[in-house]
Amino acid sequence: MHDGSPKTDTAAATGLAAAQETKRQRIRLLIRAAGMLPVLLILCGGFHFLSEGRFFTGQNLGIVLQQAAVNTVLAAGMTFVILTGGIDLSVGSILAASAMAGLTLSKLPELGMLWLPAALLTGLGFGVINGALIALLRLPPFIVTLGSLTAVRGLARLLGADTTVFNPSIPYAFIGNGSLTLVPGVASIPWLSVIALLVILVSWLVLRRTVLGVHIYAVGGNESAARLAGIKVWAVLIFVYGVSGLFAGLGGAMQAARLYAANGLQLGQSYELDAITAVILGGTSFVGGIGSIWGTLVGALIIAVLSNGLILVGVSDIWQYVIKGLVIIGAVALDRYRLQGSART
Amino acid sequence: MHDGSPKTDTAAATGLAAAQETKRQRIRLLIRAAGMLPVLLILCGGFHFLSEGRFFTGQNLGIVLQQAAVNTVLAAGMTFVILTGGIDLSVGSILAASAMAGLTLSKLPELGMLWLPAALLTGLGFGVINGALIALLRLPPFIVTLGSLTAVRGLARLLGADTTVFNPSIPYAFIGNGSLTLVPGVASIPWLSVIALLVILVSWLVLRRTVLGVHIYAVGGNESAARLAGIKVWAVLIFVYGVSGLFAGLGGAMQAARLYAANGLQLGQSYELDAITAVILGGTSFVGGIGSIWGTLVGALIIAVLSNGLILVGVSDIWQYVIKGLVIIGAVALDRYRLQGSART
Amino acid sequence: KELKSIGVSLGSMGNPFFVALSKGAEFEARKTNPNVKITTVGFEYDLGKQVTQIDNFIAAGVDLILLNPGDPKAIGPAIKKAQAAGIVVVAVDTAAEGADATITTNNVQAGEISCQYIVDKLGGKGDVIIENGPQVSAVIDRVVGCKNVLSKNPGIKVLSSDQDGKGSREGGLTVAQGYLTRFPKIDAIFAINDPQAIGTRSRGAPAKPQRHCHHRGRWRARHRGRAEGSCGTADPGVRFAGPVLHGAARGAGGRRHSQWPEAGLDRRAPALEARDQGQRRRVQGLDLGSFSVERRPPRERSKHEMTGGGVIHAVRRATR
Amino acid sequence: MNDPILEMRGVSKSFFGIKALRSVDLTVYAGEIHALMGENGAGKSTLMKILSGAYRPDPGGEIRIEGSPVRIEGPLGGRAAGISIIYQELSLAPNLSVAENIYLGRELSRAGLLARGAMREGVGSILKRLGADFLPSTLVAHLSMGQRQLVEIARALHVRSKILIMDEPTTALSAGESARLFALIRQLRAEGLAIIYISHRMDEVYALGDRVTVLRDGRLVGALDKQDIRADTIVRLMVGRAVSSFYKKDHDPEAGRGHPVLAAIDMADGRRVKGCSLTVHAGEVVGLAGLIGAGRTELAHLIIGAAPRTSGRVELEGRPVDIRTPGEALDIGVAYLTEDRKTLGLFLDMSCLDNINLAVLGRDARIGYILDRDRARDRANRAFAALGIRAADINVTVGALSGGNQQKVLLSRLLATTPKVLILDEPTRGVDVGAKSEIYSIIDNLAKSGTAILVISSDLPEIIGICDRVVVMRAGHIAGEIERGATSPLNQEDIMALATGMEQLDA
Ligand SMILES: Nc1ncnc2c1ncn2[C@@H]1O[C@H](COP(=O)(O)OP(=O)(O)OP(=O)(O)O)[C@@H](O)[C@H]1O
Ligand SMILES: Nc1ncnc2c1ncn2[C@@H]1O[C@H](COP(=O)(O)OP(=O)(O)OP(=O)(O)O)[C@@H](O)[C@H]1O
Ligand SMILES: [Mg+2]
Ligand SMILES: [Mg+2]
Repeated sequence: MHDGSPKTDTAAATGLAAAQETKRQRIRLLIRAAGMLPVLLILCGGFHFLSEGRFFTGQNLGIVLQQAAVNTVLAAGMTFVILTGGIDLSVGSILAASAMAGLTLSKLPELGMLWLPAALLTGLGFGVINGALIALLRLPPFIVTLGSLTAVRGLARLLGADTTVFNPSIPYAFIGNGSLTLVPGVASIPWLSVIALLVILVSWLVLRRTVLGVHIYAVGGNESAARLAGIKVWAVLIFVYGVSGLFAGLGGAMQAARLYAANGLQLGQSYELDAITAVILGGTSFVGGIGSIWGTLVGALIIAVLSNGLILVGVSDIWQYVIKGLVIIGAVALDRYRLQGSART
Repeated sequence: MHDGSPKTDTAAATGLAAAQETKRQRIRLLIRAAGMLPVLLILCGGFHFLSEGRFFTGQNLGIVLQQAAVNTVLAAGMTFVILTGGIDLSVGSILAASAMAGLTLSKLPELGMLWLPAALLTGLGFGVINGALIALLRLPPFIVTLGSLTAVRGLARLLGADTTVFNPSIPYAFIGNGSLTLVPGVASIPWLSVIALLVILVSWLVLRRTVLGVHIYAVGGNESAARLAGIKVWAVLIFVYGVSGLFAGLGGAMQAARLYAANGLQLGQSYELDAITAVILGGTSFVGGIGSIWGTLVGALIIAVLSNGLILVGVSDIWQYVIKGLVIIGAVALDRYRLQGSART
Repeated sequence: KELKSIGVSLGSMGNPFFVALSKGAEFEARKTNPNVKITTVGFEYDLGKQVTQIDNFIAAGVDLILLNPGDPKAIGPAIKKAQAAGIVVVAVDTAAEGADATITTNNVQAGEISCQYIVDKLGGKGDVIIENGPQVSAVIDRVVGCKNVLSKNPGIKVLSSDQDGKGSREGGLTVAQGYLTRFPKIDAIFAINDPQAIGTRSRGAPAKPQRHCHHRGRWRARHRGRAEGSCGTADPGVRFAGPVLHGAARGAGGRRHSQWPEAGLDRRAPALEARDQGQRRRVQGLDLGSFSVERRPPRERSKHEMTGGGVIHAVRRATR
Repeated sequence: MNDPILEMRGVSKSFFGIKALRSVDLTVYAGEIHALMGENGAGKSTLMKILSGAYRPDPGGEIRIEGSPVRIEGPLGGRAAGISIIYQELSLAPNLSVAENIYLGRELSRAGLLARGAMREGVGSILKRLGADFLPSTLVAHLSMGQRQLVEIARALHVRSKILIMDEPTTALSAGESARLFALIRQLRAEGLAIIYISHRMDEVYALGDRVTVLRDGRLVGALDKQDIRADTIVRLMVGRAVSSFYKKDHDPEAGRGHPVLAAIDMADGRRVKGCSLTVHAGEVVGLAGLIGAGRTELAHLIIGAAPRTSGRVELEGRPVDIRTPGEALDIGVAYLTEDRKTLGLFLDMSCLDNINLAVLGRDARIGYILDRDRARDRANRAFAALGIRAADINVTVGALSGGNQQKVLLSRLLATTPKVLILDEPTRGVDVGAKSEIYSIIDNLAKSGTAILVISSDLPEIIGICDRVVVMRAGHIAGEIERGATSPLNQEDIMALATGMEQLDA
């Protein structure tokens, strides 16, 4: 302050070092954001080669995108939850309950068109209940959502009295099986994938461009500090579980439109594992506070490509299990190796 | 400092306060250790009443104990893992693989007697692989064990070529269906339960009475502190996942002896959720470092009593889901309410 | 002996077949004793869980256990335990060693009928896929039956039989999408059960190459339940067959009723034809053990009266 | 002198390409207290962690103990070489008892079973020597920061070692505990131990240091013998310039005559705080002193609504206010700087930008939700300039900053809310001299602009240096208040007397 020069010198020196440091950090962040993309590309390339060129065809890519769609939507909701350091095991059950509610409503002549909002609201409702239990009663997320995994599954079964509800003329069926034509006759993209992409985009906006997004990262990064900094932690928690529920409801609607049918017991079984896997493959940390929604998208695509590719290549069901498991571990190991030296996950 | 006496006085006073505080802590700890016991008793009483006195019969208690046995063993292993802040999702698959390995061996005429150690070793082997991946490559436990959940399931199916292996004359079948007679004709206790109790006892000894136990708690409480204190964190991690695998192998042997059969695909599906639920119901913290094996026992009993009681009372399958889910949430909520004011989990 | 309470342990309540089966059982049992207590549980194909449920039924003191065995042989010891407690054990859909009665459809035959349908339709020549499912004995038998028939026809080539459609619509859809990409030419697909067949077939319409038709057109085509070549696109006229084992009740009782809401869609589907044929023949394939089933005119039968009902009825008569 | 017990020659360490240490030499003799000094981030802790085996040095350097070269492999290697260390970051397992923590990694066992009783007895004497007021069986989670620090010290002393490293051991200790610790350190020196002592407190270095080694930016910049130890020399070596007026107090000392801004009346939480009242006026800096565990932090938490109170009320500018959460406190202009910046203050994985703006994001946002990123960047850049935060830019994650700079980031978050009342809990804990004087001048400037400031501190010279008035707490009560008069400057003895309760005995 007083005697500037030597100070400024060292400051400049450290400034330079720091600038280099920042650059290095940026690169590291970029690598982290790219995350599993290399793994995804390797997988795609490998399958294309092994399946004798069947993978990279317009038709097959459409199928992969479509199959990835529901899991992407669930994983997007899960990303919100995991970013706060929580977990939501109930998404599969909520998906089933929402699909059942939607389909049941869709069969009523007058209210049929309302099935879509009904499914979404069902999901949102269960999500908010989860969130309220976690935020207000301070119960551990794992137990609360494990409980609702079971209880909501029961409710989903009740809704259809344990039957498969079927509606071949469900309104808005195009979202399940239609495609958005981009260039007529040449390129089109399934509506399911369009929805999934929109969900990712909206999630990105919320997480990165709104106050709430920063608060979500803050709660995940350091909950007690967030509380002291004046963030309404309970509101953030209710929000993220609500979003997860809402997206599970949307997933239910997508499945209902895709299958024209839903079964309370079978639909959505162990979807939560796929969604969590996508999120973690995408580089989001279980501890909370670190991660990005783009990583989640890549993670969901990896899972879809694996399922599709293994069938394309003709690997038998049993070996699919073995290979899938090993690829998941291998991918994270590769990631760890690649990021060696950078901050912990 | 200058004049000792008044200082010593205050020190003595605060010392007293601290002693009182510690006493209060002890009581709190006791309540915590008692944990879910009240919930368990309420459940038992309720079911006894609702089932018109069928619950507290020697026969039914034997059945409950027997049914709790396998989950207790898995949950004991899971307690080790969760105490270090990890998780093991692969126990169900490891159980299936061990049972398959054991049964396959038991059909060989000369080596039949070796099926039991074979099952245990299979479990231990998979557990150690999990542990090595987590401890040496520093991969996240959730992903590693999710990967082996899938991969080991595939291996279990391979072992039996996707069929049910059946051996009605399996050696040591008594551990599956026999009982240890305490008072001839009056009181006996199923061997399965005896094994489960032994597992709990051994676990308690290791966790509370050995150096290794302190190290496990230390790793869960503060991993870097443990590392700085010279604890071989990697060895502790390999140990706990090895134990979890070993106990899953034991669980597989118990199931095999009980059913005389095993199927690589069906056996042990989603057992990991039951085991984790038992551990968490038992008051062990997900963050690691806090919890006791007795709590786990109570948690496992609650789950078994719920399944048994709901059937005794004649609740339909659907409502069983709903009630189970709500009871799990309710139990933890009750616990939280009861412990209000004490340290957070 | 009065029938006071019944325990029912079935494969999965997610399968409409089992739901209807338990309803049928309840319906019949109420005729005997309106206050009968029936507890139905699904064991999700986990043998351990089923043995646990049987133990619980024993503790609950039921008079009769109706079960769809997880494994024909391996369930034997548990059945013996129940019988030792004085409980009558009846197995449905799959045989079980030592059961007091077994009512089962012939799954091998069902597979044979379905695949014979395929062979007939293809004129004994073509590329066929067997879309497998969860490896429970019923599924294994159906695939065995199918392979029996296909192997007798040298013109038929089985492209693949090792993918799991998980017995559900969704699984069927996913696997079929993979198959249709992987193999340029498929003439027929055999799916191990109805939900899977429906899922598989729905791949035939909507996700077809977008080149040739407008999605609305396809959508409507699907509505009409037309599975084959609905758009005249690159998709070959794949034929589908899935045996439906709504089994013994119909076997015991005659005409099939609309247990499935989606039957409306299926009526014109080839899968259903196979199913109807199979059913008619399966009547002779019934193995009712030492019991007889009282037949009544079809119009009296309720919607839910199925295998379960038949069995309870049989047991009621037998224990009288 | 005799031969050195420890010689480090040309020791370097880099973290992923960043040089934390560049060829540093250090010579320590048995029976001396060797002070190691330097700014935040100079590399002191890194050098010590290399000695203890927590870090592996870059190849090239050499470490000799008692003349023979050693390779220290892991924490066990450090212990085997006769080195014990008190880490700067507390490294205790909170879920274990005091005794278990002290014996961690060297547990006693009999016949393979843990000897808990023997371990409890084994730590009794050392705890007594440190004057600890807790039992060996107490869980560390139930101890306050200061008590945990004592456990950490006890652990290092419990191992009989030749070299004892203390990395800022007094940051969480109050004067009494510190004095007791110093006596112990001197005794250990007399017993022939070599002690390496790291601290940012000059008075401690004066009182204890036999020799001083100074680091700057990972380089050795000087080693001083006892007779050369002078504040200005050390500071010049550390900072590279002279720091003239350390404590800065230009604000109006008569501010206390103004209107009261914050009045807390009869605050109690039913546990630690038993009916405390205090007032802070606009433009006034009030110190809150007291022994460890006196309840100062708890009182602050009660005022800002971070803990539930059983009685008491708060008035802001004469009007009663009902503060139930820290958020409400911020909204009405009461900001609190936590004493535990790592666990309660900062978001270490987030950027400086986000950390600085966090509390005002809502106020700045467009249509209430959308981040105004330009304004946030502006604000962060201004804070960097105003507080002299040294980091490459505002996007660096806070976890990568040195302690002093982290503290300034946290402070700028609070200042962004333009508070009427600022409660600072240990504002200079673990902060180097340069940053300390900068923080003092920030406090002074805020007081000048009329902010009411309450400073909680265990550093008595600091309290005396910057406060107009001192409130002293003892065991949950306000023990008394000392006004700075024109003729009677504040002094340590008065404050200590109130804090320990000696004045009552005198009366
Ligand atoms: N584990 C680590 N990973 C990356 N960089 C590190 C690590 N530990 C220290 N550093 C860096 O090394 C440099 C020296 O840090 P060190 O902790 O030794 O400083 P210090 O002199 O102890 O500072 P303080 O007075 O704040 O304790 C800093 O720039 C710091 O950012
Ligand atoms: N999280 C906690 N759990 C249990 N007891 C606590 C906790 N925090 C503080 N205490 C207790 O409350 C007492 C008062 O602590 P507090 O931090 O308010 O005192 P302080 O005067 O600010 O002391 P310090 O100088 O350590 O900050 C401590 O003695 C400690 O035993
Ligand atoms: Mg340091
Ligand atoms: Mg304090």
